[in-house]
Amino acid sequence: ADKVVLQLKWVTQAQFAGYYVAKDKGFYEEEGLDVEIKPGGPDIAPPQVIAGGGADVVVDWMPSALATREKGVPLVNIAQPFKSSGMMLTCLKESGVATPADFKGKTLGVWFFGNEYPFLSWMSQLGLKTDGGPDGVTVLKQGFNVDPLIQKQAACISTMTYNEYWQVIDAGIKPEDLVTFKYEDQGVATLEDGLYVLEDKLKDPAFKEKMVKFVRASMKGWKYAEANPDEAAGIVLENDATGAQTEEHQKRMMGEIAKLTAGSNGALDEADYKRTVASLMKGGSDPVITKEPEGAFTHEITDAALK
Amino acid sequence: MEKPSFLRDRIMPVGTILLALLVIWYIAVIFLNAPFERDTAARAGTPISFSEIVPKTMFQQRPVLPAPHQVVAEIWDTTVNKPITSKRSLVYHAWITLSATLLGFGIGTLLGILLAVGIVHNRAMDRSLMPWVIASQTIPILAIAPMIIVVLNAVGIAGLLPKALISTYLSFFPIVVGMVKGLRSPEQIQLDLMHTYYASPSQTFWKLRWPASMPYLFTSLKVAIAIALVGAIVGELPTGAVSGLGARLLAGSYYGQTVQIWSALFMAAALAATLVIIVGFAHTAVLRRMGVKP
Amino acid sequence: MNSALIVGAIAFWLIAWAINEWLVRRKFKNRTAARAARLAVPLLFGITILVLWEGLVRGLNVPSVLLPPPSMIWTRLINSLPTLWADFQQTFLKAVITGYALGCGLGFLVAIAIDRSPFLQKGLLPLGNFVSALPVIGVAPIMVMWFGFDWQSKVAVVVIMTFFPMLVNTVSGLAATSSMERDLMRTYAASWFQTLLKLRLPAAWPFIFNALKINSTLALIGAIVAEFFGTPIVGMGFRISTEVGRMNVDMVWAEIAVAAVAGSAFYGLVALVERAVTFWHPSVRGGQA
Amino acid sequence: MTITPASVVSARSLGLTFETNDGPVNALTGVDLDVNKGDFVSFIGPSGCGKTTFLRVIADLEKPTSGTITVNGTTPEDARKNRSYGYVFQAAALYPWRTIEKNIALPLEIMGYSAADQKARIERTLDLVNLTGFSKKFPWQLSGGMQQRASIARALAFDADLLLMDEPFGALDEIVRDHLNEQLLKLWDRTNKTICFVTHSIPEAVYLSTKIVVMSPRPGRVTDVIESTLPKERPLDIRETPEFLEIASRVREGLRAGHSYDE
Amino acid sequence: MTITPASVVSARSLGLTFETNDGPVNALTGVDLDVNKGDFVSFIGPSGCGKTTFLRVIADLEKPTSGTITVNGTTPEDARKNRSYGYVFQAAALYPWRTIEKNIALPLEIMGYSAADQKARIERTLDLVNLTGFSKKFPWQLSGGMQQRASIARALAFDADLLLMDEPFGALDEIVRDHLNEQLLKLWDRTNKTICFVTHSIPEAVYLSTKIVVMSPRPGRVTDVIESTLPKERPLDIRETPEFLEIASRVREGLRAGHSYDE
Ligand SMILES: Nc1ncnc2c1ncn2[C@@H]1O[C@H](COP(=O)(O)OP(=O)(O)OP(=O)(O)O)[C@@H](O)[C@H]1O
Ligand SMILES: Nc1ncnc2c1ncn2[C@@H]1O[C@H](COP(=O)(O)OP(=O)(O)OP(=O)(O)O)[C@@H](O)[C@H]1O
Ligand SMILES: [Mg+2]
Ligand SMILES: [Mg+2]
Repeated sequence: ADKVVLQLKWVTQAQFAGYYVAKDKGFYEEEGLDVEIKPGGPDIAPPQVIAGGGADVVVDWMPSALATREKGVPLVNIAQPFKSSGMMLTCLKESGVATPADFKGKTLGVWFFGNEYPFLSWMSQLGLKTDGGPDGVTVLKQGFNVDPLIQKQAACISTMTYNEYWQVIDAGIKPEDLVTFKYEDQGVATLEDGLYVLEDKLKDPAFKEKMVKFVRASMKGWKYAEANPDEAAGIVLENDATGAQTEEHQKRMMGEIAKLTAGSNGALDEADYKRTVASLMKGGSDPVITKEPEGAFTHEITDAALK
Repeated sequence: MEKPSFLRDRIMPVGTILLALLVIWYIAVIFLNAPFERDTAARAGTPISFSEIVPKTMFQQRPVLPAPHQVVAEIWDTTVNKPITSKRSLVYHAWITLSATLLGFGIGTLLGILLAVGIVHNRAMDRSLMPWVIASQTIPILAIAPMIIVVLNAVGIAGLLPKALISTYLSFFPIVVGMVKGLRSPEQIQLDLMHTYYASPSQTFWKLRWPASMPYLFTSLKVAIAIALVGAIVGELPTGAVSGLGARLLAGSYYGQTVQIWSALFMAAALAATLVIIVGFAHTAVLRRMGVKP
Repeated sequence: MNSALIVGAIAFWLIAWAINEWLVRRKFKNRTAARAARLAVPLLFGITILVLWEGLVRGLNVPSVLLPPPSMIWTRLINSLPTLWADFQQTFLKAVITGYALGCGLGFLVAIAIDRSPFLQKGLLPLGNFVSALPVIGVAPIMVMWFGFDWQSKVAVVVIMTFFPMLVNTVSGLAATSSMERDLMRTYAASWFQTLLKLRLPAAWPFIFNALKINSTLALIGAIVAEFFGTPIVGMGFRISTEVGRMNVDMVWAEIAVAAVAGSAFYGLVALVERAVTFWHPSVRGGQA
Repeated sequence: MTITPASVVSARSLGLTFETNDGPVNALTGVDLDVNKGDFVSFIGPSGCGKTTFLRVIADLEKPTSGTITVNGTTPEDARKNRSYGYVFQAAALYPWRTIEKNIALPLEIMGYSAADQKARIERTLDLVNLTGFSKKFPWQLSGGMQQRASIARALAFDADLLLMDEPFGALDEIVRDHLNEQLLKLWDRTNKTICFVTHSIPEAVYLSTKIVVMSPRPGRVTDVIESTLPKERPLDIRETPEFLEIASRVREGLRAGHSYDE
Repeated sequence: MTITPASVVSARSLGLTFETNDGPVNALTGVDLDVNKGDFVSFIGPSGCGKTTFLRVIADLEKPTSGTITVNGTTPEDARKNRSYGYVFQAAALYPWRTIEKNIALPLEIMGYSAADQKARIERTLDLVNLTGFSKKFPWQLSGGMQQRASIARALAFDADLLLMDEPFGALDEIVRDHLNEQLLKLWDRTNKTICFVTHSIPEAVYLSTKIVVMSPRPGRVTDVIESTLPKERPLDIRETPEFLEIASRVREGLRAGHSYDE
């Protein structure tokens, strides 16, 4: 079988259910592929891994992938299983935030490590500085959890619809005590979880062939996961080596994830791409990318895979 | 002279201190966890009295500080109640971390001693290497660990070794510092004696410098093994954090499971204490063999 | 691949090594010449590493998101001085220095307390071992929870990291006196405190300085790693973890360079004080090898 | 077994056995001895016979395993805590991180002498042992004999009524030794100290002492106690008088008798 | 200034100055001396006059700052590398982590003697210094004199043609000392070794030596070299002969002349 190494963006969880399902259900095997799934973590940058030859294909967010491309590692999007963004800002009502206009002077928790771009471009749209001055907002680098909100160290924190939001709820805060702003609704959403490979490798027909099979099987996995969320959550749980995930949480996450992947057959929607690029190029004082990227995506793979 | 008694000399003091710590801990639990209960009550609009808060602080789902009995229950549950091969067993994760720790510590000790020997015996190394060994330690390992792992992966090394190397990176330094001092600690007259015999550097090393450095070596080993454990845990982050105590800590922190964090922390601390105590026993045994006046 | 660059770098390395060997073997009549040679040796060694690095990275076409060449790092460093300075202030001046002082101080005081009371020695020392390896990853989030996300929580992490080396070394050092030296104090019926001050502390200095040296670099590592877990958006650790994600690896290395220089200077300072305080110790007095 | 009030050291069937890795070593057995106030007692005996051990028992640095001993009428421990003696060790035991003057200042600092007093005492005792000019040197910069003299100076710097001296003049040449012998006698005469003095030199023992204790080894015990009949005033040339020579030969006899060489 | 082939140590206007924190110390100045093969040379002089320093220069433990010195016709360094001497330090310098027999075995191990040979030599030298039975003890379990004897045994255990002994018998009582003096003379006679011997005892120096070097301090220099007229065969009672006493008084004169006490 052909060996394919996939580097995930984060730890094993339902966010990546499609790949685990494809592997577990033998979809990859059917295509003659032997896929190794490497979980990510807070200190793993998928672009670095792929540049160093540690993976054939990676899951990454588009802002980070485009930034990497500009830095000389030519990543190419070959498929986009996630149609919409799950990122949002969740605020405590009691902190006095009701609309984006109330952000001024507040402390906001943000994920960095390449995930801050959508936030920064939103803030620059709002005309808010992020340097902690009185006219702007104070930004705090959020850890991997929702403590800053619960400890009231921040008025709002970044959450994903499928994960952190529910942790806030689990911590005993009622949905009606919260105000949420989805990036999707604010028009600053960027594309999340896409599949990326190195451009020069795509010149190799054998590799291309391999990717076609891979994408086809993965999408099959995704669609299966959407249809059978509970089973998919169970498969993810099986593959979690930390033994720290709970069934309840993964099932719920799978349900939310299914909403995000629902609109996609795997092919990248060029409108979404354009919107992402536009919001990244605005990026305020420190734009993520300085010039329109070229060749940052290809439909060749999905076209072949979805035939 | 009274005969030493195990109960009086060991259990009693440790027990007393432990008890004191427990009391402090419980008090801290009440005060750190109370604000959350108050907030919940305030949001619900029901006033709550202090005496109602206290029992609640003991059993929170996501306490700021879990109560000791919660941690004990969790540890008990994840060690005794789970088969040790299970991914949910803390023993399984502890073993993963321990194996990386021991490998890293072993390599680190060897490397540290070799470097110290080089530095003590070769002036060029002393002058040129030491500043860079120091500089190497100021490089935050987490920053370059991913690169190391990626590079190692590219040449086909994966699994235990990359983690062990990170723990090596942290643990060799205390050994170098301690051993450079220890190997230089023989008195002038002891060195002169070797000089009169025209002893070769290796003879001087084995018969004088090495035995003279023992107190320094063992002190360094204690520090190094503790740091090696920290290194192994830290090293689990960039290696994918799939298993091991570090992965448990991270997952616990990621999902806000304070009780799980604390039980992993306790496991790590207990592991470290055990390792340090073992090194301590080795130290005493070696000293006794070296005829040190009791 | 550019083999000329690689060969050139390796040749440079070999030549520099030879010069170094020659320099340390030479005896200088002139004092300033001798001092210059002392300085030249590590400097040359460092330059060699940099040249080798530059040559290999460029020669082997290593992507700059993996390892940028030193020249690129230097340019970045020069262009980002204000950011670097702000980060340095936050991490080094606030977190590291405070945490180092508190951690070393605490380790020292506990060691003294343990020494003073046999009860504590039996009760506290085994528990002290427990603190020895509280991993940053586990502790940092808890400290952020307790002390807030600003530098105070980093101080707490640094305290925890530096405490144990100091404790162990001080305890060992206090035991490092010879029986005759202790007997002398007994004949004076010196109090515990007097014996500590006049005999056991001086004899312990070499050990204590070992801990101070180890901690000088450990504190920096601790503070930087702690900043991976929730910080305000300034600080060396914050910058490193963020810029890695942004693939600005040159900035990461610029930050690392600052850390290395600051850490080495810190270490050097401790080593200098050590030479002054333990001038009598054979390791400082220096015997022939 | 009444202890006269003037008895400074009084040992009754004192024994001390060291436990070592290869069996017990009998360092002292059945030692009975009284040292009275103002006595100058020399201990002489072959190497390893327990002289140092006995001094260490008096100084409460070693606990006897049998018998009793009182110092100044109390236990050795209380005597030590009263700072009633000064001890010169067989090896110099100077602290390497202190200069010579600081080493001499050590007991003075501990016993709380004023700075001015310290200075005066350091100067006086340095002069006594002829080390003026070396006050700022570190121990490793001195010759063996100079280190020994520094350690004598350290014990003389403060006012202890009882001096325990373990071969203080062993590493000194005849002339310095004579000089220091004289000085010590003068000091003893002037201050009425009690002195316990270990030496290997028979003439030195006879010249200095009011009482000479001859010991013999394995197990260490007292074989002879010789009361000196020499006058208190002792010029150096007393060493040529027949009386002196007679005592010396008696000591030599005792020493030879207890000795293990059979030649 | 031709060096006769039999010259073992030959110093010409040798000088050594130590640099210390408070100024230079002149340990040796203008020392001219020849020691011939088979000589037994004693060095005597007040404490701090540079005896140890001179021995250390011969042993290549200290580099002279002026003048020249040859040992066995070569530089001290080459002589050391040929393992041509054994050195007994003023302090015992035993390694605390080795038992007595292991301490004596140290040079034998380094010089590669066979295990059986080591054992035989350890036994023989332990017997020579009367320490049989203490072979398994650690240094701190021995008395001062025993430690010194162990260090003598260590230097005698291997066959060096030149023995450098720095006050080897300082901490020993008269009788052991007499015994060891005799043994040393026998050894010297039998093996035709050359011996440089530092002592503070005038009788010892006269009894043992073929040549007595009297030194004086500040700066350390040789003030007198006395060739002994005593026969090679020396029973202990030779010390009562007028010839012996005459030499002894000449040494005492020389010593007193160079001394700094003006009494
Ligand atoms: N700490 C110890 N442990 C075991 N044995 C010891 C110890 N100290 C002394 N001894 C033994 O006790 C005996 C007496 O020793 P001590 O030091 O009193 O002799 P000494 O009379 O002072 O001899 P010297 O004149 O050589 O100094 C010796 O046989 C020695 O080996
Ligand atoms: N390492 C050193 N640094 C500085 N000065 C030193 C050093 N070693 C010796 N001296 C000085 O050199 C002089 C001669 O010392 P040396 O040890 O040779 O004397 P010595 O004749 O052996 O005396 P003693 O009989 O007391 O042993 C002394 O004044 C001493 O202070
Ligand atoms: Mg003794
Ligand atoms: Mg000397």
